[in-house]
Amino acid sequence: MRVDIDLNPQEIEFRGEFRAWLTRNIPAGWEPSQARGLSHHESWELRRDFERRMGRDGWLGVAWPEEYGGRGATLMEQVIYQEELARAEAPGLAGHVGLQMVGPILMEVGTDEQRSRFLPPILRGEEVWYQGFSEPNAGSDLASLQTRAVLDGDEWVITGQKVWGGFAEFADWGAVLVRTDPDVPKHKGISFMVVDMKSPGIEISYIREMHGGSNMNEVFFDGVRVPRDNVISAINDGWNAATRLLTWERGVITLAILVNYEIFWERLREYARSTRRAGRLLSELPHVREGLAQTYVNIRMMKLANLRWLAHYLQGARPGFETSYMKLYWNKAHQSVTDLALEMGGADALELPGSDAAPEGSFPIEWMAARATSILGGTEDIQRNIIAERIYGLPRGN
Amino acid sequence: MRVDIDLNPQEIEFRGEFRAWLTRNIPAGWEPSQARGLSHHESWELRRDFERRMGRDGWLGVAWPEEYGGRGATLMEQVIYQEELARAEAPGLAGHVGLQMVGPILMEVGTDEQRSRFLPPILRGEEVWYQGFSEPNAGSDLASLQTRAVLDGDEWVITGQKVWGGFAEFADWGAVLVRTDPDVPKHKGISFMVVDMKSPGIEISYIREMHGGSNMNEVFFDGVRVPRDNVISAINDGWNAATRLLTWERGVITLAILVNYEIFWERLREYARSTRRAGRLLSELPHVREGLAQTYVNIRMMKLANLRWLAHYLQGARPGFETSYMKLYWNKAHQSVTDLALEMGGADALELPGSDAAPEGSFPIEWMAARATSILGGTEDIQRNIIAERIYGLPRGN
Amino acid sequence: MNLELSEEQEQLASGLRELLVGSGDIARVREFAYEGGGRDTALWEQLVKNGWTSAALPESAGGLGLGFEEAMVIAIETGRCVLHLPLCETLLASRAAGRASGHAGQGLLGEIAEGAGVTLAVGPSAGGINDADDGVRASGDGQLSGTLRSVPFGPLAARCLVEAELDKGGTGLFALACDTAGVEWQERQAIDESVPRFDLALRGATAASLFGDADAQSEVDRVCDEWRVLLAAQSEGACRRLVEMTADYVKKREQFGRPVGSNQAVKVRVAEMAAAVEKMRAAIYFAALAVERESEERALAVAIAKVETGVPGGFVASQAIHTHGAIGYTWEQDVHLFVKRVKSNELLLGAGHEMLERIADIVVDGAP
Amino acid sequence: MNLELSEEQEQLASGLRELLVGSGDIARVREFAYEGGGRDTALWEQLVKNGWTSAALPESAGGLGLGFEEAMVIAIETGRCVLHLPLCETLLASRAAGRASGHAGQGLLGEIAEGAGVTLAVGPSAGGINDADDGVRASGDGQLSGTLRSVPFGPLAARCLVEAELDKGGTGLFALACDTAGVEWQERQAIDESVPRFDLALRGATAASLFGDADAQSEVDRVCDEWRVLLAAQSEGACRRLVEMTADYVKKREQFGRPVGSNQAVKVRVAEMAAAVEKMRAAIYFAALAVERESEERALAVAIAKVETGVPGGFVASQAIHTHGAIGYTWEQDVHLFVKRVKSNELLLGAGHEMLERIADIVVDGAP
Repeated sequence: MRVDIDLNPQEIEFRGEFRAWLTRNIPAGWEPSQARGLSHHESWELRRDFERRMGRDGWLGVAWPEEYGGRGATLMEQVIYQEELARAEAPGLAGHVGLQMVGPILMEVGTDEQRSRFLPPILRGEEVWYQGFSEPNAGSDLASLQTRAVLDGDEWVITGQKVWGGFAEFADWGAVLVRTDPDVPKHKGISFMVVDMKSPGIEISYIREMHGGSNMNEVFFDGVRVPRDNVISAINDGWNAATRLLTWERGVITLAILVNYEIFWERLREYARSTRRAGRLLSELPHVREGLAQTYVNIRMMKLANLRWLAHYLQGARPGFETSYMKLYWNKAHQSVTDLALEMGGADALELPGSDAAPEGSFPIEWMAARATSILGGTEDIQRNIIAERIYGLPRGN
Repeated sequence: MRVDIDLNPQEIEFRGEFRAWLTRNIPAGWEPSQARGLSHHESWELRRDFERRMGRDGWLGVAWPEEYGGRGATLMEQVIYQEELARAEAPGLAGHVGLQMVGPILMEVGTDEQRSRFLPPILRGEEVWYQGFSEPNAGSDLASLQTRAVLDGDEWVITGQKVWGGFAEFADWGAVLVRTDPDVPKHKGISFMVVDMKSPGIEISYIREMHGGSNMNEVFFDGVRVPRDNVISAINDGWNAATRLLTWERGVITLAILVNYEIFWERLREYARSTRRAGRLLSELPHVREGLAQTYVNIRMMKLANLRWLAHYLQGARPGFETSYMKLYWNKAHQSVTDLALEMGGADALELPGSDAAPEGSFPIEWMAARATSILGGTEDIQRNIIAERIYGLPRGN
Repeated sequence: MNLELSEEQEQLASGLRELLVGSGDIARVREFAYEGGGRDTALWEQLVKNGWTSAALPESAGGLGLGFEEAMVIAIETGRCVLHLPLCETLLASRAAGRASGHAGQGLLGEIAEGAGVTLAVGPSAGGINDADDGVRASGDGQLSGTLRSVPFGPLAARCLVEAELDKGGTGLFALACDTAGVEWQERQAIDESVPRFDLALRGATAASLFGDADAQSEVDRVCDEWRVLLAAQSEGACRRLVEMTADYVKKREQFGRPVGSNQAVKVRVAEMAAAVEKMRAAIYFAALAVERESEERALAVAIAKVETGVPGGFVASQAIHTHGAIGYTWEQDVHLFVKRVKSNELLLGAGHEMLERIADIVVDGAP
Repeated sequence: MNLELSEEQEQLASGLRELLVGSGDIARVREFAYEGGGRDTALWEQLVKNGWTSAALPESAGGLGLGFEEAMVIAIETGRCVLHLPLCETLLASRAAGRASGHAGQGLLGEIAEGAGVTLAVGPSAGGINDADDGVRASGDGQLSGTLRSVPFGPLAARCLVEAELDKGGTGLFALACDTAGVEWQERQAIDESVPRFDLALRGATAASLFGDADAQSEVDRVCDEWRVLLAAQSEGACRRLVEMTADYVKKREQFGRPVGSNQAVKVRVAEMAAAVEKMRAAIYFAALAVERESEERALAVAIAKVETGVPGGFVASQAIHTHGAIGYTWEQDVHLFVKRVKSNELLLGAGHEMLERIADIVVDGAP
């Protein structure tokens, strides 16, 4: 596929430089089809090593301002950066919570001490952060979270349970939302705390997902003590601090994600062009051809729609409610291409990886992953409400 | 297509008898493709004449009990009756409001005087009824209707406006819901009145529909006087009386309607088998084949699902909330087969009847008609609420 | 334009919108197209006077010299008010004439500069039409004979670009005066009355070949592709207006004591309609760029624009009717005017499956 | 049955349901199939003891002599608890053996009567499988050689019905002991672990032909069609349970201080899932009737049942996950067990498009 937006010479150079770096530095033995076979720890070690190398060579935090050690990359460069990472099928960054959330929040509302303590190790790929937001009873309704922190002398004492964050076991620090005032309206009693993840009282388990793998954690806090200064922004201002960055440039992230779908789609096409059923190539069957065409359109349109909004952002607009459209296109692109994969592959498509008849890239695992797409990052239902209410002004009251 | 349920010998005989009658009695010049070309009055005269002949030969009110002059037909016979009417492409019965609604209501809650005055002419096809329920501001929320009746001496004086009923111009009697007590909760202040449609103060206009034709009326009541006795059931009990019969055996009606879709589908198939594009028969194009197969399945499944519930009713069950499923299948069958018609016909499918290149049966008019299907008789949204709340017990409060 | 309109393009759009709204907007379409008000000469003259009909003429020919991106911007606005005049067709004809080097092209450019409206009769190559027409053949001396079905506007335009088989093989593109000898028009009844359609019967009618004796098939293909993009852009404009009308309606219409739009099921419909329209917008920008830049992705981008405004256009149209309830099914409500345009544009010049086949040829097989 | 179950059939269903729920229901499936608990001999024995495994045997052979409608009723229940044992396959084998007149059929009937479980290895004729297998060939003296992919349950059953190309041409159906010499099984990893799948490699394994030397292609087709109906019935059972689970969940789960199920968007999902399931029910009844009555509509009815449980099954499955939110994506929640069965059954023995092509052959072309 082609670039659908014009790059200037500087951006082309940036792309070339990063692409070359990735070619030399993607760890050996890291390929998507093998990655699933690695143990959790082996995979972790590969990632960490790769990430430290990125940090060493200045490829972490490219979007951070130069005063904090970043590259001050333009939005377009950030897009290029994410696309190249995805295109190279590089390991997902374990440090993304630090790089994309904690760092920017600290730059905006942190103290000087917090910035000088926490920012440099993030940028070097040395310290990894865990995000502790969701709870079993606070999903779409995040603000109803119940993990509590009570001040005891100079320390906060945290008790409660978090779910859905990843890398908890390996993380150095946790960025955790806790309730510090239960007596005010729910959004107003929440604080944002930094927790040493090796503290006593933290217990970590894994949530097994429907495909059998475990990438997400449950983290139990039982009287975990945190120094009083570990609050980011003001006490009870945690909700504002955390959500300010949740409508983070979705364009950038989404453009990176869709490279994965482009790659998956190309794999499907190759599969169709090399697999026969009853003597005919799948790529000759009309419904397969139409399915490939339609899913190509879905993915390409996700990209074009995002690029259109990106053009606004490049001219200085702030991302707004249109990010809800992006999420809907994202769901559609991902779910439709994985539906096609199973339909096309037929009985063979049922095979999990490790089976030699399994189509490359494991269609059923990708199909299952796509089921989560309409849930994560704000469910489909919530995005539709936002579009109807915020963009078209339909009455809320539901 | 075949009958998907076993008929007993008596039912087979009933079918044969009615089919033979129809063959002899469908009015000359009445064919669906020509019908649209008739003027409103010409079409009306044909219908009336046909209907009086039906009445004469005992083919109206077959479902009515014998004590009221009906045939006391079994449910299965009613289905057969409706199917045969549809299959013969007979004129829609102008008397259906009297036959299917007013008659049964009078049998249930009418006075002896009302029964002996109104039932026989309905059964003879001599008096036609208009149904005045909906109002401009009372659609899905019918009970909020605002047409008022005020008692003045021995007469009710009616003022207000009704929409969506048909045949108002030709009707002898109106069955009209009016508000007789504005001071009680909205369902409780409604009465059901019989109005002489030739009364002074009634003004009738036509609503033009999107296809340009006009089958529905607006009826304005300006101080229309109605004798005190013309109330059906008790004063302020109109809502109960009227809605008791609105969940009328939808199975029977729906099975009749789907014969129209079967006929339309067969027309599509013939069109596909006789029309070429770029030298190939449409019926050879894979997407046309798949479209025909899928719409066949939609129509056949609508039928099978209805027959399944019909089997319950035949064993004495009363129709319940499952009629909402029937309505959803009906929408789907109708809308998908008309979508296919346009898609398949391509640019030619845009032609209206009267154009010699227009595919038989006017695809765009049928397409437009299908847009109304998800609205009429309880919108799709309402049917889904019913299924979720009444069948699966999801909380109402929305 | 880099997947978003420039300021100048935004101004262009609002300029045309003001003119059309000022002329009466939908009411005028109803009056002239749906209620048989006859030829709307007054509005056409106004469009001429303000330079809209010659917008795509080279400046040297007295036009504004606007490119294809701007033609798309104009098409969006014609969709927003279901314009009942052959403005888009005239822009396309201007572009084709501008590419023709000889006298015929210059002649047509001159006529357009003087206010002539032009329509297009491209048949067999356009797709979506079933086999029935003879098609048109040109004799060696430029006399056209044959028939073509369903030409938009027909004799309501002054000139018609006609695709014809050349005497010596290959395809020609001819400029024909709509009222010349040997030309017969027969009106048809089609769903979208704002674009009256006519059958064209030619019996030795004299016409001028834009590209001489050369096979102009690629030019005809290009005209068809550009037309597809403008149809898609019209549909986007019409669909966007349907979303706006629907949102307005459900905010006002009350049932059960509250606005219909407070029901979440209604919100889902409006949100999905809006999502479809935003995607259409990106698709037509992409297609316009591909045409303007003569990108090798032209065929792909055009097919995508047609696909994205096709079935999704039908979806928006159906949802608009449904969400308006029974009102949306009436003649008096404006919904149906837009619905009819959107459904027509979906089926003209190749509908969804036909376009998906083209896309499959390109992306699955790697066809050029 | 006339598109609804008889009272006896209802009792049959509730009898099996009680047994399966009593045995531990889903927990048992997890224990044995998903958590590697090994061969579930105890539950199989219980099924044998209660006559379920021999339900489709003629009474003369010691069975209940139940027909295909009843097999479908049983299949629905195996879907409701994603049963991890080859009960449906054994019923199908019983029916095939019952139609065979010779010793081989009688022998198989006898083994089933004594509690043997049977699985089915029908390959190329079944559809939905890509070209890779050799297929199996039978030598003149009944020795089978070749390979077939993805046989459900494999050696967990005692016998296997194998489709094989006959020496002298045509297709045979053979009864094979799963542990006889020359048989090799290799387990695969597939999405639905409750039906473990195995590759079958045969090297001169001795097996008995059910239909002698005759070409039994029509018998193989019949077995495949009957299997499709039972897969569809399983999917209906699994989907119905998904709807129930989802409705229960959204009634209990609260967000923003009220049950998730009070949101109309959630109601729409539940209603559409329910509507899909009710249609499935009608489709499988119709198909079972067509098989039972040897109707000329068998092929059509079977394809419809597969279509109605295919894509709509995937819809119900996806919606069930979505509506449960992140919880629905976890291993601990039961949703995925049903989702996996439904998606597998959709793709086995021919998915949507393949079945629609069959339907088109019949209803468009009038193929027999």
